[in-house]
Amino acid sequence: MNDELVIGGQVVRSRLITGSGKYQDESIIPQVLEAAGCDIITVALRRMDFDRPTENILRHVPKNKILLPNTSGARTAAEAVRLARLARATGCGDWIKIEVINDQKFLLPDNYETIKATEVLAAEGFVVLPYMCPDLGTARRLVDAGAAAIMPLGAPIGTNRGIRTRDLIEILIEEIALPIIVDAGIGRPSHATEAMEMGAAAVLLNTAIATADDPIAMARAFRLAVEAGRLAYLGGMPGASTFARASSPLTGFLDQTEA
Amino acid sequence: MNDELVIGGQVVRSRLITGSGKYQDESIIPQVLEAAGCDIITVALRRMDFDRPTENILRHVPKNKILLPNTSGARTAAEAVRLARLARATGCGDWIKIEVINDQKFLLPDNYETIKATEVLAAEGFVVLPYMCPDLGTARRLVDAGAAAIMPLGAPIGTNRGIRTRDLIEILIEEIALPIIVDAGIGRPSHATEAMEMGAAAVLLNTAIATADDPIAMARAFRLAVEAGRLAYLGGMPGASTFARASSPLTGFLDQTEA
Amino acid sequence: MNDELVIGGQVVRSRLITGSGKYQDESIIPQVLEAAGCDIITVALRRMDFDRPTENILRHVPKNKILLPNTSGARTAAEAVRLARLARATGCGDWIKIEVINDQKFLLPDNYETIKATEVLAAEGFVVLPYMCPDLGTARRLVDAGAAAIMPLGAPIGTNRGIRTRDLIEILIEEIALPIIVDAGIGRPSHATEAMEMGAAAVLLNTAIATADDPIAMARAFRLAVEAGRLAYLGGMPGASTFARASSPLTGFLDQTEA
Amino acid sequence: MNDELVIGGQVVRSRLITGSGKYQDESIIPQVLEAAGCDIITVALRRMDFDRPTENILRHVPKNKILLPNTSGARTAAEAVRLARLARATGCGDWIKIEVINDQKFLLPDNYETIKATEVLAAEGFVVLPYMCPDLGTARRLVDAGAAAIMPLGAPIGTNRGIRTRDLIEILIEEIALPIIVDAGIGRPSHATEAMEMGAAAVLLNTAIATADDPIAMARAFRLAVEAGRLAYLGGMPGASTFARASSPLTGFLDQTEA
Amino acid sequence: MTITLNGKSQILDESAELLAILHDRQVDPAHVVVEINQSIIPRDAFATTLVNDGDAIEILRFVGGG
Amino acid sequence: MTITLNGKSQILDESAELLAILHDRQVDPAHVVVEINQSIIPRDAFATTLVNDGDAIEILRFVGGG
Amino acid sequence: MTITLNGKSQILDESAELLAILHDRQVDPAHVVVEINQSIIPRDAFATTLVNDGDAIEILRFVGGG
Amino acid sequence: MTITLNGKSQILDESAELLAILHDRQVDPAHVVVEINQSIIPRDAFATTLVNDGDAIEILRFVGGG
Repeated sequence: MNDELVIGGQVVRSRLITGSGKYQDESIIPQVLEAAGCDIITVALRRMDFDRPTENILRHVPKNKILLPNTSGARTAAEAVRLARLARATGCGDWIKIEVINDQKFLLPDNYETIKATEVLAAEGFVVLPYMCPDLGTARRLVDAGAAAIMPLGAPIGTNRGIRTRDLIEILIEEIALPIIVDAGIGRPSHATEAMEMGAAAVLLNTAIATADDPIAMARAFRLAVEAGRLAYLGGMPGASTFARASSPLTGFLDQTEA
Repeated sequence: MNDELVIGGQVVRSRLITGSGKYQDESIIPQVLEAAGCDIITVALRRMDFDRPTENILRHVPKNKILLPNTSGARTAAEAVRLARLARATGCGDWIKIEVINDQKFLLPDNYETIKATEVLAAEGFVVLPYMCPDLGTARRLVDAGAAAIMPLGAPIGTNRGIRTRDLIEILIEEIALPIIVDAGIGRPSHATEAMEMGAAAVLLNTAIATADDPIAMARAFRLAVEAGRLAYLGGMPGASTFARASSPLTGFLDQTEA
Repeated sequence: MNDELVIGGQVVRSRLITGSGKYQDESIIPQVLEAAGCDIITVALRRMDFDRPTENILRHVPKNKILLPNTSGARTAAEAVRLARLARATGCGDWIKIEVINDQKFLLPDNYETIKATEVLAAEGFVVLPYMCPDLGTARRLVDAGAAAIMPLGAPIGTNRGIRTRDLIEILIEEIALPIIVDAGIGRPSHATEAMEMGAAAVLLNTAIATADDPIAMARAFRLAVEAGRLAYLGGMPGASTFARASSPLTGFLDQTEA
Repeated sequence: MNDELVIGGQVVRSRLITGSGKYQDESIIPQVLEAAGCDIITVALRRMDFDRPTENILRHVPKNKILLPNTSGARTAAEAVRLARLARATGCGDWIKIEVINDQKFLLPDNYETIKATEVLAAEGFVVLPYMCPDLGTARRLVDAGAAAIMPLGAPIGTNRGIRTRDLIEILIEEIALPIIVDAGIGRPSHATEAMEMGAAAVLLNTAIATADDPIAMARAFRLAVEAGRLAYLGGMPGASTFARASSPLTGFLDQTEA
Repeated sequence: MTITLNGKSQILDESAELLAILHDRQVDPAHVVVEINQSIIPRDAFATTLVNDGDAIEILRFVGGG
Repeated sequence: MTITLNGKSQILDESAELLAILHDRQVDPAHVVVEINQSIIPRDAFATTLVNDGDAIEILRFVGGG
Repeated sequence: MTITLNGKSQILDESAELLAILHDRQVDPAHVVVEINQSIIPRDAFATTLVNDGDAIEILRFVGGG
Repeated sequence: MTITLNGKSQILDESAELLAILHDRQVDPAHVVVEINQSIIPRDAFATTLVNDGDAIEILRFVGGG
């Protein structure tokens, strides 16, 4: 089976994208990435802390991974664009996750500023993956703006609540030709499996792995979960019914009288 | 990690148990079992069909598997006991799945007859796995009756509806010392992952694999899903919250004025 | 519309049954019952507290209500029978709610002892309403034992979790000819409406009203909710669909060119 | 209790808003409105059908109702504005439900065009109630644009699927100072009760009543359901728990030995 | 002369008042709202508004809607 | 003599009628139901039932319950 | 003589060994389990078990099941 | 002279090359990206870029993020 995911012209083998935030001990990240089997990892851009000048997250990221910097901290399209350009100036590639957030309680993305930033950055050649609140009209505008994939939230960042916006994401999967990547809210492997069964192209998560008791085991769990859901999506799951249908034959019983 | 499942004194490596019913083409069963990685497979006992005397499901079952005959067709404890004894007389082992059903629309198990059959068969040395409607009082009596594991239904057989009895099964997992195996209702890998995340010892399913468009792929999907859920259960999943918690640092933003 | 509920040969107008436990101030019970509009109210039997010999819950219960004593405290059928007989000896009628509980964490009813107690008490002329863990086999035996209605739990007592056993209760409603009364778990009016929409004959609840900030308002809320759900059940609710269907006409738009 | 809903400076007594579409027999609308007890009713604007020049929906609408014309048929803000102005020119008031839809399969509103239309019409003195896909950023912009209330969808129009966007609507209720009216998707009274329990200011529905077997009974059911949910919201519902809490006293049992 | 009435081409013998057009079609003026060439015609101007060759007229009324 | 009343050991001077025991404790006989040695005593027998040494008496009444 | 085989009436010329009955029907004895008049016949007794007039025989084997 | 470095006011003795400022602070130039007065400085210009009085410098690097 040739089941390739292509984003921004690049073939991505793994449908699990992980974040690098919130680790108590960043030195386990290589093992986590290995267990997760992922090709893409997100990072954030922040001011150098001059008290710890040698700290460097990239030390923990194998060279062959695609780096997906986010624009966290941006409250407007302009700020996101500025952060994206800075991220690219590091020389680590031109992928960018747009994250424009005005709301500090739920950290919900601002779809309007996100569209504007996508437009500018796609025109500058970035591979743009916008994080968005699921909404068909926004998704269509992001397609027009040149996004490489659409990343609707399942639930607010870090809540682990699962795919609480399921109906809206299903509509995106049905109507939008770009890869739909469920980003945020996925707190358990079963949520990831569910997203993939729905036909999501990939899932992006951070908290559920980074804050698990055993992040390496959890990374492996999510890798298997994503693969399970993808296989099920491709393998043609049977539908659900109200009444029972026996698994064992309904004939040939003991003691029946036959003609 | 030493995460062994022991049933009836026997170590079982795989936490996925599959049925052998409903296959359009039984010759793929070896590949399905291989893809599912399972150690235990259920079969039913039926009258020989003299028009097809050479048909033999066991041809398709590798020798090293544990055969788990069910008592499907039984409507009373006495019939289940009779079927169990016949099953053992085949020389294929002494495991038995008790299935006593009086209801033809939902194929729900009769907990009372199930307890009685368990009592008799456990005393005769069978490894008894009773299929039951989730209920704490019944589960306690099955423990006393000598069951080797308890198999509550997630939803009626063949409905693929998922774990619709979740709260009741969670109580069994919390209160009963035997392995709890979710049997029936599991229609998608995400359901299996969910069952394992809840702390189920294993899942048993048939319809979801046998009637999939691609049963081999689906078998593999369920294997991964079960493993993912088990890893997550062991790996300490973080809880869910209402408000968002950022994945990227909340300090060090561009343009902030610092003291 | 002639929509009568008959239990034990008696016509009951209200489909909301309330408990009298857990009130901080029992003197508001008459107003609560008035607001709830209910005909049946449950009470428990306990030892007289000689330090407060004049306390008497019946003072707060209008004469025209049906008193439904429960057998709470019983751990066996024998204890439930004994309590039921004592309850009848008070001269307050022969209705009895069987409640046999062995489990102190989830307060789940013991279906087996419940059947036995029902058998004895129905034979003695009681109007028997058994509280049970939803299970078709148990319900059938309760019918045979002479129960006047079947009262499956939606969730454990006092949890306010809603109808977490929905699929099993729907089967009871479909298969059992007696009134099905959802008892326990109903924490919000929407849960009561849902139960009635499913076709439940009535709901029984205590905690959700008694521990509300404003029990009288909440009693009225549940009364309306139950009536709403019943009307909807009788009034033929349309089914759900995946795709949208316009509420406004799809013709006669401005600016369309017509032939 | 003084629990007033104020929209556009006008006090609205009923929190149930109904549509007038899809009735097989429009002559029952007065009885439906009476049973629903509603103050606001939606209508659409369409070309006169010269074959039936005397047909007139307003004949069926009592004079004291607030008419809420929608802009159905509009695919852009400009078209919605044009329809709104035409609606106002009828002399039936200046309330307008903005409905800008570009998607014919799910009939999802276009949030961007909706904001633009709201801006124009609010400036012209309309009482603007925009139908929208739930999204905090959009809701904030609608507030800024001068909306009188925000009307997020629970599910696509006419699907009766219930409040499938629950988490997003809860965020709107928490964060937005305007009345939040759940519009579309409400198919059963329990859905309406749930919306009101969440703290919605009102619900708007059409299909669930108009296509019921008995629209008048269903209208009454929804009226009660809405009132039940509102009372519960105000009356302080107790929270849910995992473990049981007895409703009957845990002391004073028969046969206990006391010191 | 030719007008477009609710999207349909119609031939009129001569210029007519809007009100007459409504009356000819049994339409109660109190129940409709009218646009000519995308301009709304106030109801009290129906009697004095002349419909001319080439005019696009939209005559709308409320119907059941959600 | 010693009786057990609602699970508590109690000493009485002499054999007493059940009704007297209730009255001593301010209990309204109309509100309770009584078991002696696991046999229910009908209310109209309260006045004539003698409580004897060693009797186990349960005096119960309804309370709020769910 | 008449026997009932898997619920169907069958006429046999004469008393026969169970094993012969299986062979006549191309049934591999290793794959089945047999009950005569509700008593299980051990596989190693197939050759020595005589089927008699009026016997009810059930010949069962495993099939796919869930 | 005074510059603003990552939002903090800093006093420098004299005009300095950006690279020197990084070195002074043990910062590996390969790991950071720098903006001066909101213009990005290419890494190969670090050595030749002079920081002047009043400049606002942002020195950023990747950190863990989601």
